[in-house]
Amino acid sequence: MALETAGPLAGTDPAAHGPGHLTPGDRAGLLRSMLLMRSVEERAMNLYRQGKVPGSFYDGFGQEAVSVGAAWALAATDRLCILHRDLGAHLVRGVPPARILGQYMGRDGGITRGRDGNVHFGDHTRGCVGMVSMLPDMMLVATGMAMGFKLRHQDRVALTFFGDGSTSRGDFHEALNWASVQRLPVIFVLENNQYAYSTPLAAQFVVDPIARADAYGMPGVRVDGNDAEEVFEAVHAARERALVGAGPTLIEAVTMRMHGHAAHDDMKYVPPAQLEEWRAKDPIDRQAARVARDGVDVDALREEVRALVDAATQEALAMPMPDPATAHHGAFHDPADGEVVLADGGEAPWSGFAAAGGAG
Amino acid sequence: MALETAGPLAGTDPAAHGPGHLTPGDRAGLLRSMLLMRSVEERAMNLYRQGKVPGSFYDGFGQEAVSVGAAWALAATDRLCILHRDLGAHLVRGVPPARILGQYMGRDGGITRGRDGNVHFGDHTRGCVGMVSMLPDMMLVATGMAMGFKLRHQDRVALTFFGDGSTSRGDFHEALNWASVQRLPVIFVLENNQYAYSTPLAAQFVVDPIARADAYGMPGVRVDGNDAEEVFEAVHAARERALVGAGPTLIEAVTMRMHGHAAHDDMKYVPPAQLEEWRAKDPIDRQAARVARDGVDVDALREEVRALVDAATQEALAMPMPDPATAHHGAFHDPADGEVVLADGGEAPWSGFAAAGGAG
Amino acid sequence: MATMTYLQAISDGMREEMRRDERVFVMGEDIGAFGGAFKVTDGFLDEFGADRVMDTPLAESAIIGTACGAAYVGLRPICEMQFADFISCGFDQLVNVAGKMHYRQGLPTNITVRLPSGGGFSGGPFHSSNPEAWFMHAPGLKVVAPSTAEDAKGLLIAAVRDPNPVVFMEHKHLYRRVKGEVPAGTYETPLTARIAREGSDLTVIAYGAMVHTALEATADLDGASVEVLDLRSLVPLDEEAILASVRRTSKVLIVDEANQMCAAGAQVAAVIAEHAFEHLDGPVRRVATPDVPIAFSPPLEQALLPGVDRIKEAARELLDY
Amino acid sequence: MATMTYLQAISDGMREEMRRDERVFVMGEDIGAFGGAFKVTDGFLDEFGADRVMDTPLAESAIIGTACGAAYVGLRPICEMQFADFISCGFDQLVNVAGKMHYRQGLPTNITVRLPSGGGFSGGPFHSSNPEAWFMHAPGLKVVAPSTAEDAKGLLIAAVRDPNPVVFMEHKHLYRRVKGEVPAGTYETPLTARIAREGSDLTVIAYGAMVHTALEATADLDGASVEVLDLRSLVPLDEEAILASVRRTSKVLIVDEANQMCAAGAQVAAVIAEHAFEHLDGPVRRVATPDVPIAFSPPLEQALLPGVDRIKEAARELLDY
Ligand SMILES: Cc1ncc(C[n+]2csc(CCOP(=O)(O)OP(=O)(O)O)c2C)c(N)n1
Ligand SMILES: Cc1ncc(C[n+]2csc(CCOP(=O)(O)OP(=O)(O)O)c2C)c(N)n1
Ligand SMILES: [Mg+2]
Ligand SMILES: [Mg+2]
Repeated sequence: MALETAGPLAGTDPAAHGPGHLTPGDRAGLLRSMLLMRSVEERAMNLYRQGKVPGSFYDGFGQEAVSVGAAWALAATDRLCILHRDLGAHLVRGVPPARILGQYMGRDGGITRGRDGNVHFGDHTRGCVGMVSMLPDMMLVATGMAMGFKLRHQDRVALTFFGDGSTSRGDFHEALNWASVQRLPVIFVLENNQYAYSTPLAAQFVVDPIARADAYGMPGVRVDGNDAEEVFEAVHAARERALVGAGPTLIEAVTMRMHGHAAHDDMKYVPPAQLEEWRAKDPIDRQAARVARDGVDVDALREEVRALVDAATQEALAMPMPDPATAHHGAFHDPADGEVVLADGGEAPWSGFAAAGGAG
Repeated sequence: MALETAGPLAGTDPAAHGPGHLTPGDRAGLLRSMLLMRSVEERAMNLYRQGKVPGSFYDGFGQEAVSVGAAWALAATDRLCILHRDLGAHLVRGVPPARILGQYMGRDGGITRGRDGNVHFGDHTRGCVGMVSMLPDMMLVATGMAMGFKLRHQDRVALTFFGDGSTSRGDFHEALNWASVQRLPVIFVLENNQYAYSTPLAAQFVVDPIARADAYGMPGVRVDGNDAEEVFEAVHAARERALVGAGPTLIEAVTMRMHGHAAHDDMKYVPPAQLEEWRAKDPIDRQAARVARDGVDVDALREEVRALVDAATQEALAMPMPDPATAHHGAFHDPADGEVVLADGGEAPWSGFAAAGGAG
Repeated sequence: MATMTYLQAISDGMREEMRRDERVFVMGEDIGAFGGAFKVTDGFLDEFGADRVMDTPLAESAIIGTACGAAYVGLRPICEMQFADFISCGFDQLVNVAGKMHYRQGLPTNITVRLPSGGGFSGGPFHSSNPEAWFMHAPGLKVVAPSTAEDAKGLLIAAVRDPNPVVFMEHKHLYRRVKGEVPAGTYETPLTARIAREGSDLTVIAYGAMVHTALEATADLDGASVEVLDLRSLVPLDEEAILASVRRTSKVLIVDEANQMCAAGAQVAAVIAEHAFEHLDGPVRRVATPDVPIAFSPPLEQALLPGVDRIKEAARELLDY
Repeated sequence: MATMTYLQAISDGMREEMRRDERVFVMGEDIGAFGGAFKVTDGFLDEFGADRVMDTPLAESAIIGTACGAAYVGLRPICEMQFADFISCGFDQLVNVAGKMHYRQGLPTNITVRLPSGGGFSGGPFHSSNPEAWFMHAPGLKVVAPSTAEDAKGLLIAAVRDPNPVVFMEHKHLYRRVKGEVPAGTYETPLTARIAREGSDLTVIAYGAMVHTALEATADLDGASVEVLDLRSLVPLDEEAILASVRRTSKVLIVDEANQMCAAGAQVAAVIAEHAFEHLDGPVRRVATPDVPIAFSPPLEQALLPGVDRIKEAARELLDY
């Protein structure tokens, strides 16, 4: 099975590939979001080790380019289901780091107010549905959102992520097939990080799942998942395609899960050489080199992010725990509280949207 | 979407295609089983109209070549999950028509003794697992049987049928993927009869599902589902392949459901021209012409089958209804009744097995 | 008020609500041109078009999952399962996505899932089941089960308007057997119990098809005055109405068509045993289906489903207690 | 007899039975080289090889469905769900294929499905659930739920040897907290209840982790003599043992960790209210988890799960009744 990416892998010169939609400001923005993701997750891991994060802790170390690059290509009116390696997408949408750290710690100020844990959240005021654990259930939810857009003739897309392991489950198939039969404006980002928990790719499939795109009658695009700009360009193109009614796209972002499945996992099953190989392809280093060449002071950016996360940590630590007396409330929505559906409040920082007033 | 079969469609000369495994005796046997299937189902439909078959009634009129041709290629030691259009496979395995008619009528002498209805049965003494309604659940059961064979290093295959509509469900994907990852000796026969209840193919898929075989890393073979010999040859080849450890095969038998989904369905949604077109391709007529050229008296064969079904009908009508006092028994197996697993009692009438002593 | 069947009332409820609210649409297998396996959406395609009367692929998980997605962007899907039994294939999306989203994320899932349920006509083990208790045991799902045409329409509309996921149990055996006066226009039936017949000697608690069986069985029971309580809604469960009736009559028989273990009836019995113990003047009796699949053959099926005779016998035993 | 944890006892049961019977094999996600999410199959790959310790794709429907197929050709698969919660994705195969095959076709489905269940360590809404009642309400499935190391091993072996599909509820919170003497070799624990502590003033009925909570809560309750009945098996449910205990004590408190509606505890309460009414000297009380998902944050989770305090309070109320 060929695991090298099929697409033209550029070096560090962004002009060498893609239609060049990104301004230097965007490039720095991508880097900033990736730095923020890594920094928030590192901080959360520390808090976990200090016993302040209950349960388990999952991160996306080494995969930052996927969620950041993909979310960067979406408008505020688009909708997302963000998965457990994809904190960057939440950050791009503008979820405050303090609320994320509060979430990990089960605080009342966390996004789910302690109801759910770790990255099982979605900020519905920013157009995001919180993931459920069952993988890849959210593929169908995203497909359904796209169905809603089509039904209402809206110029919007839905996007979701899922892993290589998740491709084995029936919902993967039902989602791709349904989206293609109905030609829905949905973008499926398969995040191939080489493992599903301890399970290597060869136990999940014989042929790389990108080959299935053809069989569903949709484009399949394989990109370097450690290159935020390449991910951005693929999602951008898929979005344009979706908006003209040409239907869904399957994008495979090839990357590597550089940490264990969760905090407790020592990854003994990963050959050290594989980790070494991927360490050299760190997505943040790659983007930092580009941005530095654009004349941006990357160290200052790192410093800014660190300060921001320091402050967020303090803020999160000051949040109270939720009130146990409320534990049994909230299974149902009370109509008296008004209608709640996903709202457009999410940020869409890409300069293309800024310029066009947010509508892409 | 191309619906004409991709394989080389021969005329009525069997020698013109396939490796010619079939003797004149086999050819007549195929015809006889198809006649028997049609005759039993016609009789059951009459009994249904007379109010003697409770519930609903499903048949496989026009699709006889698929189940008969496929089952013909299997050894007694092989295992099957037979679906609702595939009565012929039960007949090839040797299930007595009287017990089938008794089954339809909910009699104590039916295969399930009135516990289940219509074609939801399997004769486990003949190597068959009775289907469940949920489609296509049996694809996973057949895959699991093949897993058992592989685990025990047995030279056996499992085979199951499923429809075009059933390809949309998650279990279709889980079965094909699992079978290919584990290289299991299983044969999947997709019976494309143009409709799933009232739903045409275009609502189920954009690209014909045979194209998915590649993406799972297994051969995909499209055959004329109205030609029993072509079906036989494809299954025979898939079986040989499975026995040497080369894994699963997906076979698509293209055919047409000539009756309604069930007895109550008037098929208004089927264009008359489509029915006309397929009527001309009747699988029994085609096989009868071949067999007649082999010098067999087809009219006598028809007569024999009719007499057999007459007798079976009388036998079935004489069967008592099940005893209501037993209705709440049997959810569990009592170990005192001994171990029950699928047994080898099924007939394997193909001359190749007869010659080789049943081991293929 | 027009007289219509239970089935027509469900259609009518959907049709009226679709006319009133463009966010409402129906989706399911064979519901468009064919009008659904039971013809509940007959004529809908012509009136509302293929966008709002959506023939889906054969994929129950996708039906529930995409409906959830559509709800999150402001639509109000009504999903039809061809038979209630097939919800097993969409079970995960229903209990984990729809059921848990609001508690976890404050995001309601406004979907209605119609489940044509129940036995009585040789549907066999896969076309006869009454799976409501599974959903009662899944937090975050409401479950309703009308027994009359009027309530079928009113509960359907209430389900569609409810911001939460509602499992709508429609009993196939009532489709064409039960008729009644049905108000025109749109109205909501409250998710509370209804006294189907007042009485003072014994309370029979039932829902769905069993309300009719209970009424028939106790219509003339040696002159006894038997109250029949029609639950109508299982989640929320109208504990107040249950306890009030038991307090009045002191004796209670619970009838449900589902397999007996952990059924709705078990929950009702437990509520009574805990909260009306002092008012009970006899054991809490139950009549339900034994714990086996629903058999196909008529004599077997009839032996399994609760019928008039079994109810009469249990009611008499209680009255004599 | 060796002392081992509940977790080691489950491993030991599987290992011994796999040594004894070559038809037995284990399958699940990450159970091979990794030894399973909870390390229950640690070392199995080395001892039994990849054929019999099968790392599967991430596909629960396939795990259950292929296990059924393997059983029909004479094998005895033990399936591990990574967490009990994920059985929702294999629900259809379990209830419709495994559960109904024998009744319909006379063909038993000899599979064991291990479900690591239960809360108490911030697993959140998808890693804490106790879904046993769904399977009690699905005909044809047996359900067992050991509370001690000895029973964990014995019930595991009994499940594997039972020709029917058995859902094996293993409570994650007991894995390493509970230790006990475990006989060597293979033995079967019967699918009947066990008196965990004898008593005469009150019966507390529980299973799984709640047996320990119940024992702790009633160890010293103002000198009252409290019997604790450990159900061990939910299907079959040992009604005789339940009724016998209630007849002795006249008062009963049922504790289960699952959401309360239609839970195992509801069934137990219904059985008592129907068959022991004359022996009751007080309401049938229940302590269970409210009908919401299990929250992640510790103070919320602790408020939801039945704890020592709630049990004590309910027990005292009954004793004072
Ligand atoms: C349906 C389901 N089964 C099992 C699990 C347990 N589980 C959590 S993450 C995981 C591996 C997922 O692998 P992949 O899809 O590749 O995503 P990754 O974690 O690598 O990003 C598993 C098995 C789950 N979450 N959902
Ligand atoms: C999971 C599931 N959903 C719905 C049904 C109801 N149903 C019975 S047959 C059928 C159509 C099946 O179509 P196809 O797979 O093409 O088989 P065919 O009947 O055409 O042979 C449907 C929708 C079912 N049996 N199983
Ligand atoms: Mg992965
Ligand atoms: Mg078909």
